[in-house]
Amino acid sequence: MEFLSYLINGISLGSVYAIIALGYTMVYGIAKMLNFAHGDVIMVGSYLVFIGINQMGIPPLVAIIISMVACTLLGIIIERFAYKPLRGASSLAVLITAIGVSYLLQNLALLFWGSDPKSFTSVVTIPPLKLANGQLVISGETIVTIVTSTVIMIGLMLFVNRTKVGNAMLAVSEDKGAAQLMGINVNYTIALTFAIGSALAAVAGVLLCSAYPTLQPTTGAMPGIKAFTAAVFGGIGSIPGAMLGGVLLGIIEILSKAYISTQLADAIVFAVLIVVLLVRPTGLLGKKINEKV
Amino acid sequence: MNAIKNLKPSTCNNLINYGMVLVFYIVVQILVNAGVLNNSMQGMLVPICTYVVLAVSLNLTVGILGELSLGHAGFMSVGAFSGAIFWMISGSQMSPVVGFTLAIMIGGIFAGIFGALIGIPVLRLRGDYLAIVTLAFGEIIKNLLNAIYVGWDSNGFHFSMKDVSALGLDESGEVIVNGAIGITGMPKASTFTAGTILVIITLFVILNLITSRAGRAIMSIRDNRIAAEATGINITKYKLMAFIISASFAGMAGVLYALNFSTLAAKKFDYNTSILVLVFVVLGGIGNIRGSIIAATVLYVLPELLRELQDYRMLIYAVVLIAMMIFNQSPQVLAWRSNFVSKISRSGIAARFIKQKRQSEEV
Amino acid sequence: MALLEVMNVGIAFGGLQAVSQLDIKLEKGHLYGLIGPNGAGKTTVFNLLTGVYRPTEGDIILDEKNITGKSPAKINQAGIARTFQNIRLFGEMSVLDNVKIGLHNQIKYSAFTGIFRLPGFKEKEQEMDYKALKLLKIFDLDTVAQSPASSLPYGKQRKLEIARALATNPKLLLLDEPAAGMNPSESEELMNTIKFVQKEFDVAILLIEHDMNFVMGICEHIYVLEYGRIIAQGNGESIRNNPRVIAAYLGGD
Amino acid sequence: MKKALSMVLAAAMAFGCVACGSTGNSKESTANSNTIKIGSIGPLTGGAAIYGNAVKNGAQLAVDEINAKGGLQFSLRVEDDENDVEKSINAYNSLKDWGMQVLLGTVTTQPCLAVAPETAQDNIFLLTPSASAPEIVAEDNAFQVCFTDPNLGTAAAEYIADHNLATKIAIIYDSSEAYSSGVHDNFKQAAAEKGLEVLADEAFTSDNKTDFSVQVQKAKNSGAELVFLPIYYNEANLIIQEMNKQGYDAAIFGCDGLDGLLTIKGADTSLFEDVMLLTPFAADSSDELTQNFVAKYKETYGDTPNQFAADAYDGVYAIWTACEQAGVTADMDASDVCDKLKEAMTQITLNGLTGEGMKWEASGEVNKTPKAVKIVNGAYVSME
Repeated sequence: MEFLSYLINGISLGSVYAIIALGYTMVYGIAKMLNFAHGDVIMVGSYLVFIGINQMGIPPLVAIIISMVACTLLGIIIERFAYKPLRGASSLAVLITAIGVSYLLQNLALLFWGSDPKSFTSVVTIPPLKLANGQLVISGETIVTIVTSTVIMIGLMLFVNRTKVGNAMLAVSEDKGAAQLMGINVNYTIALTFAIGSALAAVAGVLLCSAYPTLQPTTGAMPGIKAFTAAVFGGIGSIPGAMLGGVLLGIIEILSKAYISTQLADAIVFAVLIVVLLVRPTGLLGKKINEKV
Repeated sequence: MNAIKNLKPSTCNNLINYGMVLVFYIVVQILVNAGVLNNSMQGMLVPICTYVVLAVSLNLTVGILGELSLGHAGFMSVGAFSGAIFWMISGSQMSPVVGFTLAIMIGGIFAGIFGALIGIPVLRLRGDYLAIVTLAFGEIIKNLLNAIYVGWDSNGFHFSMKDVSALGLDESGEVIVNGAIGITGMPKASTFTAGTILVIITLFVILNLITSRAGRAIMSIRDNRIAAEATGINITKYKLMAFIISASFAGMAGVLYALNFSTLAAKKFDYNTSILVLVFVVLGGIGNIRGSIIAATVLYVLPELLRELQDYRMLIYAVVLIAMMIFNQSPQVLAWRSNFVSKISRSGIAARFIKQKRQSEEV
Repeated sequence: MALLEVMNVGIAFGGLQAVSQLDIKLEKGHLYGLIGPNGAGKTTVFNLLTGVYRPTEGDIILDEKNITGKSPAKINQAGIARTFQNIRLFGEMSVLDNVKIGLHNQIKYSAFTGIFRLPGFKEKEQEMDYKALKLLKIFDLDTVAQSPASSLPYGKQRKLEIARALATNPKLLLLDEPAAGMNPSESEELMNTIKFVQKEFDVAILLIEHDMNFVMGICEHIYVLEYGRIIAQGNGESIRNNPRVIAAYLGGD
Repeated sequence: MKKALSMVLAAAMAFGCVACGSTGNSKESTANSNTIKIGSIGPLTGGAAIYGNAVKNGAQLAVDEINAKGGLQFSLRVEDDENDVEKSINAYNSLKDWGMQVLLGTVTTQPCLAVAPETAQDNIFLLTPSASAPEIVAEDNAFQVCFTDPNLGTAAAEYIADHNLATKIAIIYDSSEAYSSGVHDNFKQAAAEKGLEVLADEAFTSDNKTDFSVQVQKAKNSGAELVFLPIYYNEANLIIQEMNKQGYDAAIFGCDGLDGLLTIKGADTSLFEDVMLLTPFAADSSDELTQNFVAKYKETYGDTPNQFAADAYDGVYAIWTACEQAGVTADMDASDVCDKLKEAMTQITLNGLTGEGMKWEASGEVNKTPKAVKIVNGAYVSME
């Protein structure tokens, strides 16, 4: 019973990682860049919702939609001014710029919203699910996060594989030059990817802060790194991989906290990641890369 | 004969690197003696040396071997802690030069061993996957160091992962590493002179490596792994060699860093520090050793110079970082820059100037 | 005993049998051609011979040593060098250094000697420079020795690849479309160079080429590959008149 | 377009350069011969920014009040250290260049452990508002406004035992934070002596401080009646919410780090009912000094002050009182100021926000007793 309870906690944490990892993997899969600023877009999205609900008294759903729109715009602006000029430069240059953007967002948040932590009010109103005479509790946040991330995962897969725009994205991810020749507007497609990724970040932010109700300018940093790990774990670029990686990472983290050490949980999570990558060098669901000689 | 003449540019280049470091050292010494250099600058000298060594050694992995590492701070911390523990136990009782040198060597050796331990299994991964594994490794090291307790008494070393009381020290015992609080009350030993010597040793080893048989083999892996293999290069051996040398210099830099402060905590060695060093390498130019030296110095000093801006300091730093990346790396901006330069040189004054210069050279 | 004996070698990728029942026998110091329609598996044969792929069946014997399943580096050290269809140079390094990497296993000194410039370093480096420049001269590349390899025009890059391969002192040299992208006069010149190299270095050469004039012009013995199988072999004349070869190239059955 | 973009970037770079250039100028303009320069160092950016900014604001309020009185004038300069040892030393050196005569700091413990030996060497007076490790005041030039960790840990264990609050105890603490693990170690020791049973002792780290489900569940399963939280209020908020989620109804006892719970924006304060804490400062205390301070702080910064701000406020007043006592004037150099102040510090008595009649030992520790308070109806109520 205790184990089940830990497992539920693990899935709950994992589903939060999963929803962030989906955004990571989406941007990586198409634009082939590690967007280290993703965690910070999440933070901005959460602040917007917090301000909307707590300071302006907007209904939660409206606040979330506003935040999604704002994050989408933010994503497009970042892409336009920080990443687009570097298209064609080395991937490391883009990585460093993303880190610069991450610093920028954190410090802007610090200036605008101050350093004091805010307590985020959960937007979830679903009552917790009680099983086995109340010995197992699944919180409303967990249920909503799992459902949302599953819906987003399926939605993204359908979008990428079934729609024309989605196919264009796949084409761009395979070969930018060839995609251009086929009449695909590469710049538009990549901007759209960022727009979607950032809108997802807003949703992820709301769910992250509903599950763990604290909000600071640095709130996005560590979950960002963990979600990135999760995305690699599952095979970066793979949409179901991000979901699987996120959930597994959450479960491993909670179980190692519960049965090994709360202090060394992170070390264990990363050690498992290393072992997985040694056995499967491209993650759990990642495509095997065959170099043509 | 022709060949020897041809070799000269690289030797000449290396001499410029050493000269640059020496000139910097001498200028600083003159300024210090004249009492012109302020405390702030003086305090930054040893950290600058540390970051130069870190950047140059990371450039060996990133620029010369061509593999992205996000765990350089991990090797730095291994060196820092092993060197500092030695220093606490016995190094500080020896003569300063011997004790310090031994501490640096111990740090380098331990970091090198960790480089080998992590390198052997993971170097077969590539690209972003190797990057994430090195990041994971750095986080693991930090996490372990955060939870480790080390004591020393007449019976030797005591380790614990629990708390100080679990060390079971006798009366003569003292706690050396106290978990997350780390090492406190350490006698300081690092000086700018020691730092400069370490920088020069680093440059000597890495520049000579690059221009030798082994260095060429390492670079061939970067340029084309498959061709390197087909040309008979033992990929694993040379990848590992580059990785271990890079790690051990990071370790030495760690010791220099640790002994510059009276405390040492694992928290410092997180991925932010790894990324900071990576920023130096990328902005200085991947594979460009001199660029690493300059970028590490300038970018380390920059946030300190921005202190005047108070609340906007880190904001401006972030903007400058992004702007510098775009200015130095964007294909369009680079094209515009070369255009601009050629435009200037085509314009009258510049043309005349160049002509004059040419003439004077001919004379 | 032949220099290279390939016995019943095959490889399958998943369910796809890319090469099967490959039997090749190459003698020391001769020039061989490997031809076949696109997708016949010619480059796969090269990859099998050089250890890029591990054969799923059969044995490869080089100079009486079984090299089946060895790593590419080991196979190169055993005496097989190659060039690539899509040129693979060390682009950021100088032309001279490209060849010096070829000499890596010919002239050795330890990394330690290199770092601390111990005695022996200078002599060994000079010896390398001397040998490398000599090789470059053969291919008319000595004047561009210090330029980055990637800055060379296409034809010269192909030549540099051959020079680098030769520097490893091979017993057998595999050339993957050496004349691709060259005009007839360049092609002609390369033909002469290859003949010269074969004599000068006493090396066996197996080359893949689409240019039939080129192949017929220099190869003493030609293997024809179709769907991963050898369908014919012999001298130029016999291949030219072989009905199976003609059918394979014209696509008829 | 490309050109325009590049120009923007060039302008940004130029701005950066101008910013660098301005360093020298403003340094001279702040130099004023009849003010004493107080430097302070704390995290103004990064994860611990809340503490540094609170100190900055609290200290500035005190400095403004003192300057308004006429007489001895102070000028305050706070430098950012991002809670990092290396940056803290850099900040310290930068303050020395500014001409700092007294150091009010550093705010956080880890950097302070590195800066304190430097001040001892330079003979600069150090008064830290909030860095609590006992090693900080090892040298005679260093003093603390806050309690030391051993004091708090022991006091907490004694209070719990003496008032029979509970015998079965769970601890959740931050093992990567010097303050938290310091209090934790001493609490555990004192608890054993007092016959308290520690049934669960769970740590977390600064990298992993959002999910507390495991720690809370372990505490719950251990059957502890009281959870001791020697941590800061933000994590405490999360732990209390998690306890509520899991339906774990144990008493909660914390130290001064919990002060600030009630000020968290957006928090459901009903969950904090009956939380007990040992604190020297309570923002809704009824005495005039506190009320004045809180009102002014709110007016100036739009925030309710926490204990760090109060400590800093008291720190500035302690420096002021000691300066008056020793007759320190602005033209003395830092070393002379230090010699005078370290003598005067042990002689003064301060009625501050964080304690009535505070006195300092020669060892550098402050002599004040923590008050136990309980949150009742969203306000602190004194327990004894």
